[in-house]
Amino acid sequence: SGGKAELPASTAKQAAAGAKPVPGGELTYALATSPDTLDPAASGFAVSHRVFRNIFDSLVFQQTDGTYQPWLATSWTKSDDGKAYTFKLRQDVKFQDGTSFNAAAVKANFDHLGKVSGQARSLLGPVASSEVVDEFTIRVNLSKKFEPFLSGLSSAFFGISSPKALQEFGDQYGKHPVGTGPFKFVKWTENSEIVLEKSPDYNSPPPIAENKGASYLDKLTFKIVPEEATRIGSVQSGQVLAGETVPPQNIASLKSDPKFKVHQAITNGTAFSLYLNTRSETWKDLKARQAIQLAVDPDLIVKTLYLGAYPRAWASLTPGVLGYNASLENKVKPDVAKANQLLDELGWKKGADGIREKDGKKLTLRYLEPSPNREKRNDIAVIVQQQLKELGVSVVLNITKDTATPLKQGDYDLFGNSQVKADPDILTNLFRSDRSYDKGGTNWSSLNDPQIDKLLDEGSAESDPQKRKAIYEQIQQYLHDNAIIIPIYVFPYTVAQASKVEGLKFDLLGYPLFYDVSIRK
Amino acid sequence: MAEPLLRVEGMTVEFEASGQSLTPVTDITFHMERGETVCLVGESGSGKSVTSKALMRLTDFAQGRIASGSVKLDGQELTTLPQSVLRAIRGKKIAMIFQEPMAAFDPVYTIGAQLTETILKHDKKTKQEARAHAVDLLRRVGFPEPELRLTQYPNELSGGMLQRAMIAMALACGPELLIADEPTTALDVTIQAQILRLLSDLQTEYGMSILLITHDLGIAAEMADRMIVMYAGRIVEVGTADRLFAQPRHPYTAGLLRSITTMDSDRNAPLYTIEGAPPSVSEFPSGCRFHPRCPLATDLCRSEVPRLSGADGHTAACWHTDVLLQEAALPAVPPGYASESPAAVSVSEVLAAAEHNESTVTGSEDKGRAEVLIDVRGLTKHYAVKGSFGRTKATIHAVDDVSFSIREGETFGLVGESGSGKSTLGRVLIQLERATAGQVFFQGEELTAMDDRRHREARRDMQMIFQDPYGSVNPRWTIGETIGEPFDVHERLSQPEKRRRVEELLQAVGLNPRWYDRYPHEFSGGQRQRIGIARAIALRPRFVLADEAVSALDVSVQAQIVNLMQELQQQLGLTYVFIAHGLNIVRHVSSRIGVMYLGNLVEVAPAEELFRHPAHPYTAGLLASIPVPDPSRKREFGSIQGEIPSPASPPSGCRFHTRCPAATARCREEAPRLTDIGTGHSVACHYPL
Amino acid sequence: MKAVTGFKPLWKADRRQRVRIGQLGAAQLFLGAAGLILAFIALCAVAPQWVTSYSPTKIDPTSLMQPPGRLHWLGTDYFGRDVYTLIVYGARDSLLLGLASVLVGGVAGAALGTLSGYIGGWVDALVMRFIEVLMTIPGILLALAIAAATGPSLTNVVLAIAASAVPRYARVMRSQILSVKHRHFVLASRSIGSTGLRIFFKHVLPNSFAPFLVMATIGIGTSILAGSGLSFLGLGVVKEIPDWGTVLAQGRGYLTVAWWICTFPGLAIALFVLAINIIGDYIRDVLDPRNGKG
Amino acid sequence: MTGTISTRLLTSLLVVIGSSVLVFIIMYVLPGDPVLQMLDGNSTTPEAIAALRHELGLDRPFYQQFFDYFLNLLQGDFGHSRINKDPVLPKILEHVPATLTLTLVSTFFSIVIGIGLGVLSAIHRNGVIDFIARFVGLFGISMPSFWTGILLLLVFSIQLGWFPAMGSEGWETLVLPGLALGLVGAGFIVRLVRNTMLEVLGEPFILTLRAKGLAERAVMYGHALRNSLIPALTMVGLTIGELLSGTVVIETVFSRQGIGRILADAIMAKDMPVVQGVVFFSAMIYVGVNLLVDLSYTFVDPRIRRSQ
Ligand SMILES: Nc1ncnc2c1ncn2[C@@H]1O[C@H](COP(=O)(O)OP(=O)(O)OP(=O)(O)O)[C@@H](O)[C@H]1O
Ligand SMILES: Nc1ncnc2c1ncn2[C@@H]1O[C@H](COP(=O)(O)OP(=O)(O)OP(=O)(O)O)[C@@H](O)[C@H]1O
Ligand SMILES: [Mg+2]
Ligand SMILES: [Mg+2]
Repeated sequence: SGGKAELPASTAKQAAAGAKPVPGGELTYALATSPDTLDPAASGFAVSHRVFRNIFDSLVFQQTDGTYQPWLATSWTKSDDGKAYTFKLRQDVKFQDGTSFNAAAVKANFDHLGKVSGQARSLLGPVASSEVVDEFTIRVNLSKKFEPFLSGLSSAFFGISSPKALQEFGDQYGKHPVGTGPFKFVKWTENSEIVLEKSPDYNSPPPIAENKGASYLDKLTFKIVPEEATRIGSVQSGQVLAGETVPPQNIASLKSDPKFKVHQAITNGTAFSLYLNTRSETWKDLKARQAIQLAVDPDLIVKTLYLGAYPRAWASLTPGVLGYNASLENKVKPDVAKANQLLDELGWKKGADGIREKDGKKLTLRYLEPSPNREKRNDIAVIVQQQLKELGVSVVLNITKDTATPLKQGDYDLFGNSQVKADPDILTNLFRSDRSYDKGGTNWSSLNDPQIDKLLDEGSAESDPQKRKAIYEQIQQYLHDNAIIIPIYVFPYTVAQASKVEGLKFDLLGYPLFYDVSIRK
Repeated sequence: MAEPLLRVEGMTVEFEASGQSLTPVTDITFHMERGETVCLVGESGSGKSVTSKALMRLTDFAQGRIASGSVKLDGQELTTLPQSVLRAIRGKKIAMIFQEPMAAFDPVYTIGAQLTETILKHDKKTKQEARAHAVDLLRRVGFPEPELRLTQYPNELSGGMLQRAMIAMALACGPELLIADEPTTALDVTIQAQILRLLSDLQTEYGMSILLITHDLGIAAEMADRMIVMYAGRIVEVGTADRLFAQPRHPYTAGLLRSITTMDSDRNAPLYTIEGAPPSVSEFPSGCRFHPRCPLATDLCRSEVPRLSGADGHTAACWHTDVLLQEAALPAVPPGYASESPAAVSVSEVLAAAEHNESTVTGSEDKGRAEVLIDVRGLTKHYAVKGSFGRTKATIHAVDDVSFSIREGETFGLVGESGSGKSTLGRVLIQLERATAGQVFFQGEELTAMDDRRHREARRDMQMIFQDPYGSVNPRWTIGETIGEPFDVHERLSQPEKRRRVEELLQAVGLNPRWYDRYPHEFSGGQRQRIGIARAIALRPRFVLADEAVSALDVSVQAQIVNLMQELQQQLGLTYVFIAHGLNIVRHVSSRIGVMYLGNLVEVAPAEELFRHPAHPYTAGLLASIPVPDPSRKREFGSIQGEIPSPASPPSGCRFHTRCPAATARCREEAPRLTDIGTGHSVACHYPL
Repeated sequence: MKAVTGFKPLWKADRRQRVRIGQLGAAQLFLGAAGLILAFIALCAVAPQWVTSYSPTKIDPTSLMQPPGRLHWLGTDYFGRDVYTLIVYGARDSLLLGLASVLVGGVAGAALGTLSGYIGGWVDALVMRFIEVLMTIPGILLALAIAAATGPSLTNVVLAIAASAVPRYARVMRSQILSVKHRHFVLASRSIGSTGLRIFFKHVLPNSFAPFLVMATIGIGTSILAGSGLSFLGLGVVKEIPDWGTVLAQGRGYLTVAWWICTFPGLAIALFVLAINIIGDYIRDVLDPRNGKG
Repeated sequence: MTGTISTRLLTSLLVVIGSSVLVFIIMYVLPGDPVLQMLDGNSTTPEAIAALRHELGLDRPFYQQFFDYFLNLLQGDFGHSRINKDPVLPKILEHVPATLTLTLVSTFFSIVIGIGLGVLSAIHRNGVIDFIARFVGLFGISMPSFWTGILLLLVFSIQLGWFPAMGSEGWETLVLPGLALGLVGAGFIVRLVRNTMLEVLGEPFILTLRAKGLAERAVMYGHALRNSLIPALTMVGLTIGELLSGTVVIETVFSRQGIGRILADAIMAKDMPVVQGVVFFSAMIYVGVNLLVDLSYTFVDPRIRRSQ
């Protein structure tokens, strides 16, 4: 609790605030899971993104306020029909393998998109083609208007890869990534670590960075430490300098320890919500869903499981995303009496065992949840099970590794999920009628409402931010009114670090930025 | 008088086991002079081994202790020495040889390692010197290639070889006292003779004292200067061998001596037996511990412990020595003894009661007719020793082309060294195994041609008594179930009916019918063997194979069982094949005897004839190896040299030629056939004696 | 009564006497303690509400992760549930998991081993190869395969654990059968004309059971643990009332802040295994008439 | 002897093939769509899904997939991971050493601890030491390896800082996971060694050794122990098979590389070629180790050596 005797706390603070960052040193950073591939276009995992951002730069940068700034592209224009974007590119940038960055390189990246199946393809939406206008100008043609395009471009999932490396490594590029970023890839020991080192000639920092040249860190090592106790313990014992996803129960003690600092960066996208399957025989009934909505108490969940460390969610989108419907806040209060009444109205009568029945059928809710217990989501299931039991609903937990099968077959009534994305268009994939799981989508609720489909299409095409906002607010209102989803919590990406690590920042999506990081000696 | 080498005074040994204490050995007093051979004899469980181990304080390792008394070696008191000092004495001053040479060596070290280990422990020698010494020792005990043997593991040597190695190890540091605890019981008579001779040769050479523990009075007679007889943990008699054999002063010794079957005992009279069984450690009788079995017992015997007394170094612990010395002989059948077993009810009575459901009983009067019951023709049994992929690596010629016949009501004895094929012949005979070639006819019916089902039927008439009384009964079954099993298999009897029959059988073999529900572990060896016999006769078979049925039993118990078998034979008209390596007992029970050697039947003759006029050199050698329990007839052990060759590659020609003193070139080439030399005597030898 | 040549194996000697004497030595004390533990666990499994007054499912945000104390003897967990109560209510599934998987795996394994050992020849070769193949298949794969066949449930976990234990039981049984089938009393039974089946059921089988029993008693413990291993990997079953192994797996993240959550269930398993082992040894002794009477 | 080895090799081969076939069938029968799982809501088109399915050859009938796989295997081609296109063989080869060393180290710990405690327990039969040794052994069996693992980690790595908490490079990283895993096996070995030791101590030859005047130490360690090793060795051979896939838990706790984790991940992702490859390898190792164990008998026990 007290500061070290030989180094008064004030001096330390001074050094932290005032002095220039000291270059050199290695940052070891414990990740909870392993990236699947280091080919940005081929991945969809947040954890991969955390690594990509260091190797790759993007064409544009999205600020935390949602606006865009130049990065590898110095400027851009949008055609009047909104279907073509032309980018002017920086002319002094080189890939880590020495290849020059230019329009051809960017085109190669667009072409690469078609060969792999990662999140980038959906982020960039209806990209039809790209053409090299001149050496440092590229035009991208969309098949229809797609407002989230720039947001997609800013994502590290579309970090720009070296065309030479793409060509050279083909299938195996994911193991040999080369970008223009501040760190270059050294090695990846599967299930163990990914080592990056400083790219000495780096000259294309993102606009928000304080640093302008090569990174302060000589080396950046991501350790893959899936076990919570090990990860947090390693931070505490100094075996790594920082570690991600600190479990709520450990936050308090780390926060109170001056040797450590804890960051909590809200990840934007959709809040973790329970999606009720509207195609389910029992729950297609609005009243039935509303009963659930009234019986589940997210406050209790957040308080119990996350010890208040995770904010409670109210709407589908997280507060940081354009179109977040703040008016939904505090709209629902748990009301078991009303919930009971709704079910009574539907003819579900409590049986001897306290479970409701109708026509000899028990009122059950099949709760599908992937295992393992990430962010304690399996525990949420247990709490929901208890809460609904009071309502006379028997919750059958299906907590399994293989969610794909029940999802594909529609064998579930409720499925929990959250997604990370900077643009509200994320809702398209979640609620558009053609985005069912077996077709590659994530319409967990099996929502099939032409009105929603139309709104989603409008939303993605609308270029006026105010109008867009209104559209998405409307959609969220709909989701609430129709009890399609029950938002539970907003995930704060939590990082514990040794106090001597300085300059760790987070972007709009809650992804860490290591470029400005330095280690105090 | 100089202090003797060893003086044991009032030694009592106690064992501690979970709070309970047992005293298997009480108040032992004796001494040993230098260069003297003393034999310690007594029935199994009488405390011989415990005594010998206590002398070296080895009992300490078995939670035992010398509770009182003193043991002085060369004047040094051993009972109070700490283990560390004792270790210097063990192996150095006192050495020990154990009963089972196979089990007495650590199987994972070479003979050489175990020998040198001892030498290095006690003598200041380098490894090389120790090795040289080891080689020398092995040569002394008669190893032909000592260097080679040093590198071999115990499992690679035969029992006889191992016992020699064991002796070499005991001699390694020139002990003053050698304790040999039943050094030859696990060995063949021929090897036994070799080892005993070796021991007495070495004794003369080294001038050490030997404490020889044995239950074979024959061996004692041949080896001992003095003898100590133990019964139930006490010494009952001590004396020089001559005097003890000539005039036993304790009824137990007298009984033991009488129950021995010798070459000249009367075959027609039943064997003398000491009735009853030795008591168990936890329930030793009061007073003279022998009193429950003693024909001379009086109230005094029951209450007071007799002390050793007598003159001229011949002492006995008996209140009635004088009575014993006066009477010419002990009463033939001792009066009822205080054991749980019923007074021997006559077998005939019991069986007569069960007669009603059996129609044909061949009484003893039929004996003369002597019809052939079993006819064996060219019987052969080979075992293939399988290698990988089912390839045959070697063929063991366990039984080779054996022909003979067994007559109804007779007892056919089978003798021969270990591995000669006796058991195999027996098993094939009753079709527990299929013959490789040859035929067996039972009452004219060819057994070898029957199918399994018919075989099982035929089993009714052919039964077997097993050697091992412990292993041959299911430990989880009550004896009633065990004996009644044949009824379950062949006759669907009701439960009470079965019980009645089993109880009759129990009675017939001299067991208490009330013991029906007891488990085998509650019985002594002799009693268990009775269980085995009861099971064998349950279905009234015509033929019983007794494979070493009495070998595992004590002499006195052996006699009881043999008598029982003979009585049963007379009552039921049984035909026996009696396999044993105790030649005397075979002679006593058999009408005819076959001698086997390496799978061949080398001689068949009526029992008396065979013993009086052995025609095969092997038979003669065997007979010469038998120790005679008569110290006045001490002889050189003129036995067969060497060991039985491997049955996987039997010698050419006459298989015995490798060990035969009279072998010629012809013997090496031409296998002799079994030919009749008159009076029912046939022999397979080119030059019969 | 029994003649002894040389020293008889000592532990046998003292065990026999131990049972015979029946006095209150350390062994009896352990046996008594083991019996009490098992009885208590059995009570928990049958009537948990008699042993605790708390609810095993009530979520109470006001008493999260409280250390052991007067109100909560073994503390509370991250749902605010009483850990002691969790253990009490978890006993049923833990027992089920342990006993059922041993039963299923044991019966299957024993059957295979018996078949293999008694029949011998190519049947033996075939069965043993199959057993070896089974041993090379990772437990998780079996678990998944079985779970996939019928959906995740306790039954599946039981089946999965049972399946991976089959080889062990089979091997133990086989070697025992092999050694018993050549014993003389078997030969004796054959010599009186018993059929193979009779010999097998009356003689060979009853005499081959002891090592299997020992194996099974250990197996109960390992089965419960295997369940917790599966939970660790996320292949377990999430239930309203978790079994001990699951509590252990799920509570491990709290070791630094609330050690009691997963330490006490662990102790419960350890005690249970210990008790089962002691009782198992005792049963083996009792089943053997050589020790039971006299 | 050579005959026996060749038989063993042949049967071992059969076992490996058998396990491959069985795994193939299991993986095929397992429900779940590897393609959907791979894409997992990455909003691709139905056409892309079909294309991927075709690319992976999943649209072909079972027998064709089966024969293709084994024909390729015959040519030494283990195929590519469905998830990240990694060639399977190098991937496995990369991870095998870590698992193998862990397995060996934990086996070493099992043996050292198990035999040590077992011997102590036998020597001090029914004494306090015996009781403690047996309890420790049983405790090893009754606590899951992740629990012991985390505990060791908290104490020796985080509190005391003696050993690293994670990684798979250097011997230091082997100590804690090896210990955590080894304790489980040790529990079994304690029990086994104690029993056999007592049995051996009852053998007549022990008496011979004492009668020769050998020191107790020599009797216990030089003779009794060596005679008790065979059952322990057999046990070790058998548990190694379980260890190979059982390492996944400990590998996860200590963030080690290893085929345990590869396998677990691959199974969850229905990455058939990887699962096949790993099982093939662990089957080989299992079979190989047991062959070694059998051979090592002959070093420990000459009765077996010469009788073959
Ligand atoms: N370690 C021991 N603990 C308890 N009792 C023992 C022990 N060793 C021997 N005994 C008992 O002491 C008695 C005498 O045994 P001992 O071995 O001396 O008999 P023996 O005369 O050598 O018999 P045998 O001829 O069968 O060798 C036996 O009843 C035996 O059960
Ligand atoms: N089942 C078998 N397989 C292989 N060899 C066997 C088998 N049974 C017996 N033999 C061998 O056959 C030979 C004869 O054995 P058998 O048991 O018949 O001899 P024996 O005369 O009864 O000896 P002992 O006096 O030791 O009982 C021996 O060399 C033995 O090793
Ligand atoms: Mg003895
Ligand atoms: Mg025999």
